[in-house]
Amino acid sequence: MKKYTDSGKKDTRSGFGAGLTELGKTNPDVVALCADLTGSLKMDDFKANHPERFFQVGIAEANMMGIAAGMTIGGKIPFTGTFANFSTGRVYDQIRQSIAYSDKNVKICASHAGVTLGEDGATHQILEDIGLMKMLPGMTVINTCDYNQTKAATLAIAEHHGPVYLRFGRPKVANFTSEDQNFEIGKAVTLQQGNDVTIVATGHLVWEALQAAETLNDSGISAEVINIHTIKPLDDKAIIGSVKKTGCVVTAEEHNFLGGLGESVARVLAEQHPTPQEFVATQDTFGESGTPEQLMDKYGLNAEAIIKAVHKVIGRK
Amino acid sequence: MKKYTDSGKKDTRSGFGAGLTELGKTNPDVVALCADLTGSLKMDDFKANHPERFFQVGIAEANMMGIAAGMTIGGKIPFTGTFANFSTGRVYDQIRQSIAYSDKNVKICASHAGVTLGEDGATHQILEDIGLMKMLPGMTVINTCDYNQTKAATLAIAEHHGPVYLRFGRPKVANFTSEDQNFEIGKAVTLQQGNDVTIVATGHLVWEALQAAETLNDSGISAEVINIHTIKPLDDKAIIGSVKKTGCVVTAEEHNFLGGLGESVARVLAEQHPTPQEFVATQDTFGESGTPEQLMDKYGLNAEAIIKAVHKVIGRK
Amino acid sequence: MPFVPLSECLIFGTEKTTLMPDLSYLEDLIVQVRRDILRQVHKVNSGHPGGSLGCTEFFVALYQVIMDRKDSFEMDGKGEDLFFLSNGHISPVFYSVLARSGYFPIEELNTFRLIDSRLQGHPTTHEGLPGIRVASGSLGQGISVAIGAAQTKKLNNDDHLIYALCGDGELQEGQNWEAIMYAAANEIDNLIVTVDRNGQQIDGPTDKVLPMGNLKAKFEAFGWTVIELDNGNDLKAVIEGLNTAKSETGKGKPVCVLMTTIMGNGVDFMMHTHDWHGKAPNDEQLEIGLAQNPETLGDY
Amino acid sequence: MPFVPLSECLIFGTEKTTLMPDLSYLEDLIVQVRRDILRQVHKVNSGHPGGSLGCTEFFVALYQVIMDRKDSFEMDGKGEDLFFLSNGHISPVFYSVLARSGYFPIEELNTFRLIDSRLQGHPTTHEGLPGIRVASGSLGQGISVAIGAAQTKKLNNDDHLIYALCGDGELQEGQNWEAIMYAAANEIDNLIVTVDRNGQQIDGPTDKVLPMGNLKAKFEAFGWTVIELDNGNDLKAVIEGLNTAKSETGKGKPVCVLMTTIMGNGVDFMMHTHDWHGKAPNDEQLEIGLAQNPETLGDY
Ligand SMILES: Cc1ncc(C[n+]2csc(CCOP(=O)(O)OP(=O)(O)O)c2C)c(N)n1
Ligand SMILES: Cc1ncc(C[n+]2csc(CCOP(=O)(O)OP(=O)(O)O)c2C)c(N)n1
Ligand SMILES: [Mg+2]
Ligand SMILES: [Mg+2]
Repeated sequence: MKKYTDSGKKDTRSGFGAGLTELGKTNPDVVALCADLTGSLKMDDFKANHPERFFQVGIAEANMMGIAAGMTIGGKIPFTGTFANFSTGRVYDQIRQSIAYSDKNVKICASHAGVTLGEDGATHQILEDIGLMKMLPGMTVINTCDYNQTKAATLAIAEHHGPVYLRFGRPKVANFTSEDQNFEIGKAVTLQQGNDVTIVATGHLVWEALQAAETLNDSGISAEVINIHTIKPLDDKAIIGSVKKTGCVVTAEEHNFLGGLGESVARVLAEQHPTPQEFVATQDTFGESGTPEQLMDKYGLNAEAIIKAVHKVIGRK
Repeated sequence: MKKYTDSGKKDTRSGFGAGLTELGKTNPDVVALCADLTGSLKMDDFKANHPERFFQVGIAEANMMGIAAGMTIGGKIPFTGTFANFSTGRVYDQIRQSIAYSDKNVKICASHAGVTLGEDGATHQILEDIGLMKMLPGMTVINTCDYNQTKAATLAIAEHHGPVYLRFGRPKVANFTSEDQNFEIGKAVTLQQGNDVTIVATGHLVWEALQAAETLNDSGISAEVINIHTIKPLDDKAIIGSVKKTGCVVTAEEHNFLGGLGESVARVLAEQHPTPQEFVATQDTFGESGTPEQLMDKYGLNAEAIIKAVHKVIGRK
Repeated sequence: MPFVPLSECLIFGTEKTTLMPDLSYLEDLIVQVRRDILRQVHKVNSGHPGGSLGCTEFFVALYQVIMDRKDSFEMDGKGEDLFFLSNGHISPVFYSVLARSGYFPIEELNTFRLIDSRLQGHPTTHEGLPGIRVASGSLGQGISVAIGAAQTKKLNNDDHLIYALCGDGELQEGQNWEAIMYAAANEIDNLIVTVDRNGQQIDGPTDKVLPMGNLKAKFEAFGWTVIELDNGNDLKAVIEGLNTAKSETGKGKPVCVLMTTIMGNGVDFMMHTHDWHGKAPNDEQLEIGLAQNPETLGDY
Repeated sequence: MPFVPLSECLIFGTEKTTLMPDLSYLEDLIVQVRRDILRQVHKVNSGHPGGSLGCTEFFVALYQVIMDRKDSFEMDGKGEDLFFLSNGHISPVFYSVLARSGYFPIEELNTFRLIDSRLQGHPTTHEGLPGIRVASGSLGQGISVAIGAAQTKKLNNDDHLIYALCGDGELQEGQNWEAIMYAAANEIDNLIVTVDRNGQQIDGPTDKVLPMGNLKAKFEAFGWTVIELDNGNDLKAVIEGLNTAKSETGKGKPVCVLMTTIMGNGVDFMMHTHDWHGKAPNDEQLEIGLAQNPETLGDY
């Protein structure tokens, strides 16, 4: 078993902030837009270093998406920043028409996704954004797992031409991927090799999946863990390849089990290799206030829930 | 084989209009709101008969959803009417917070769904609305197949307490379900019994599925056809029951294959009974201008496409 | 249900003159509500004290003097005035005033933002908390909802009023202007929308983040009656302003009260800055804040 | 690329005086564009003639006289003026004027709204049609996009202008007011937004559907310079109005042209009504419409 160590808890949004700071220095075409959440999105550095390339749009997310689309005309690469709910559901039609259908090179960067946003509660905790964005033709959808990966992804999406949705979060979580990683859009990362079950996890659930795999290993179950940071385009091959070996799969995401990663995997399997699958995800409920840990626990989004799902799905082989 | 006959092509939106007209007479609590598309939504009769219960909100769909939510306070049952795109993607966050999370008794009635909207093209042809609405906790999602069923559904949702998304379309299509049907929310309707394959179809694809089943029957393939008018709550039992018998399934919907009915069915099967499945749906592209028939053909949304999928999926058993 | 029954109140700025409300009691209540706000957000180290403190006088005036409310809560709210909070983040003041107006036990303020609580970070109907008729938190939606409720009142021949509060930064959301345009066009004249004009939003003063120009001119250009309430932290002024607004209802136009407030009012180090928009005081800061607002009606 | 090169034009309303544009040629072009509109929508029995006809003079003025355009189309549009159509449904006039300004073969108008065409029902970049820089059709998004393009021009030290057109009914969408507020706050003064004030929308006259009150007062309250162009169907007046607008750019404020037009202009039975917003003429009606606009520059 590979050993992964937490180099010190950090929030993924700070990984975004660090990536944006770096892009500010290295790529003069990068511009940043924010809808009155500069601090929450960790965009202060970029703002301070490049005031002329930072655009405060106030509390007007629809306008922000339109402006970002327009800014690409003439060669800018706009990064928009607000909470995940206001980055997607609030502005779906604007993204659809002015960005996705118009094929504009806009990077939609979304913090505070999922229940781990915590105390603000359900109105802010979107659990549908992966589904929303994955349905848009031409959109790339990424959900990173830790600080280092979020920073690497931020740098990578600037190089990729086309609309991107980059999803990250608020709480401090384990930082375990390598600092100097090369982020390959659309390429799944197999973190653990295993034979008994495949765990396909994204975002904050990847670390939980690794913890689960360790515990499972102790009880003699060998779990393959795939970090599926890119939900669209989905790395079908990696998933199918693994599932053919293990014969069952658990998907894990901080998202409603309807419409998200889990259903994408179910579809790929139904088309290519029908397989028992369990879904670690929220069960079609809104979230609520609480600490991130309490909510992960209550809504079944942690290593324990993954372990339970693994036992169940292995029993179904 | 049961025989279904088209009693004369009619548009589903006119079924909605007829239902609303009837509700106007029978239910004094029903109010209707429209965002500058009264004629397209066939709301003129209601407007003429009950001007005091008809609210023209102009081109402001977000405001319409909020007003509808507020109107429920004091006992009204608001029916909102606009195109499917502007009923969902345009106002996702408003529906999410003010209607779904607030559990308001609003009926979101959406016409011109899918590519069969025709010549207006992709900006108007939403192929993601089923996915958008199914991800909202508490939302009931219905996609009716013909005039009679749309009328029956319109009457039924007025009796159901809670938010409902009712999806229908623009073109004239076969009207083949019975005029005096009782619409049961959440209850799949098996239109044809069969043993070789299950076809789970919704909306305009139901008639196509029936045509496909006839052709298949001639070539010795016995297809079970399920009209899954309610996508949420999904009638898992009916689907699983049929698939256990047939061993394979084709889903058919006028929607992106990502996020819609097909993925919901794949998820149910992955959890309960992994089964080969093929997806008759648009393949993650935007639509375009054209006649409804041309588009159904180009985007693989007709009997022919279903037949092809059936052959393929039977080969995978 | 108000502690100071309406019938005993002097209705300022209108012809009806009744008894003087017990202002000293209400001033005590205001101080107590400030304590409740500080203690709620301190306990969970999250929530929004700044806007809450700035709107304390408004909530006290509204629930204790202005609104004609029923004793028990019913979602349908027939035969009474209703209030909608659009800027849901100032839930601490809303919860405190609701509790202290009898909607739910005051001790329940102890559960603010805790898991399994009815007192969610932003107000919601989802947990069945009496006093809340719609969820808010995602900004910009409340005026639309209030308009809908106002139109239902008209349909029901219920001549009670609808009140709503929104933030000034919140008015940057376009949905508000849809609603503002609609309300004028449809003569929604049983509606009073108050704007918490504290000049602050998350990233700084509104004038720096996205200058909104002359709000009065904007509302007037959109066909509303506008009342400027220049001291939104003076209880008497708030009562007078809201009564003036009331007297402007029923005249074919929706009514807007531009209420100037001081963000963080009543806690000196929180005042006049956006810094405390969404930040809780630490232990020491709490002590200072509470000392500036000594217990009056009893802590929960 | 304009048929009438800018250098030969009299720039009305500014100090620069050059030659007189060939108005008689442009009047011929206007009639020809009207024919193109009618023939496009008639052929596929769908599309939006009303708004298109009302804006014919505007498009001809913009593309033939006003804009400083390059000969070839590049998405980035550096070093030239750019135009964004927010009310995408009036694509027939846009396509006709684009084609007749050299962006694509005029015969391609034959493919309007047909399957596999670059001339989609609403303009799109998706099929690579030269002249289109963003999709529109879902209303209310174009001003935001135009602002973004205007800000990029400033970043690029490109002192060309951004033009946009939107419908009057379209202004009921809140996103416009977000954009209008933002543009003033950020002194986007290289932007000219024209409003097609035809007083009509789908369900009827704007004043009946959702009265929008005084649009000039609204834009002014939102901090824009407003120019009223009272006869938007008089070519000279349109050129003058747009030149006045141009002369108001660079002064720290965005510029709005409230252009009064007649929906369906130039085809008598289509005029002054919303009936032809989105309806095509039948064979007979087409004949009448074409007879009122005899061929000038050659049908496609
Ligand atoms: C649609 C939406 N966008 C962004 C936010 C995040 N947010 C919460 S409060 C706030 C600032 C609100 O400013 P204002 O209305 O002036 O309230 P104040 O800070 O004065 O209390 C923002 C941007 C939100 N809740 N909803
Ligand atoms: C967001 C959105 N809502 C509704 C529509 C449907 N629609 C198309 S044009 C139109 C009326 C537009 O009125 P106006 O802007 O005045 O244009 P005109 O009819 O004068 O051409 C409507 C409601 C749409 N295209 N987009
Ligand atoms: Mg404020
Ligand atoms: Mg108009």
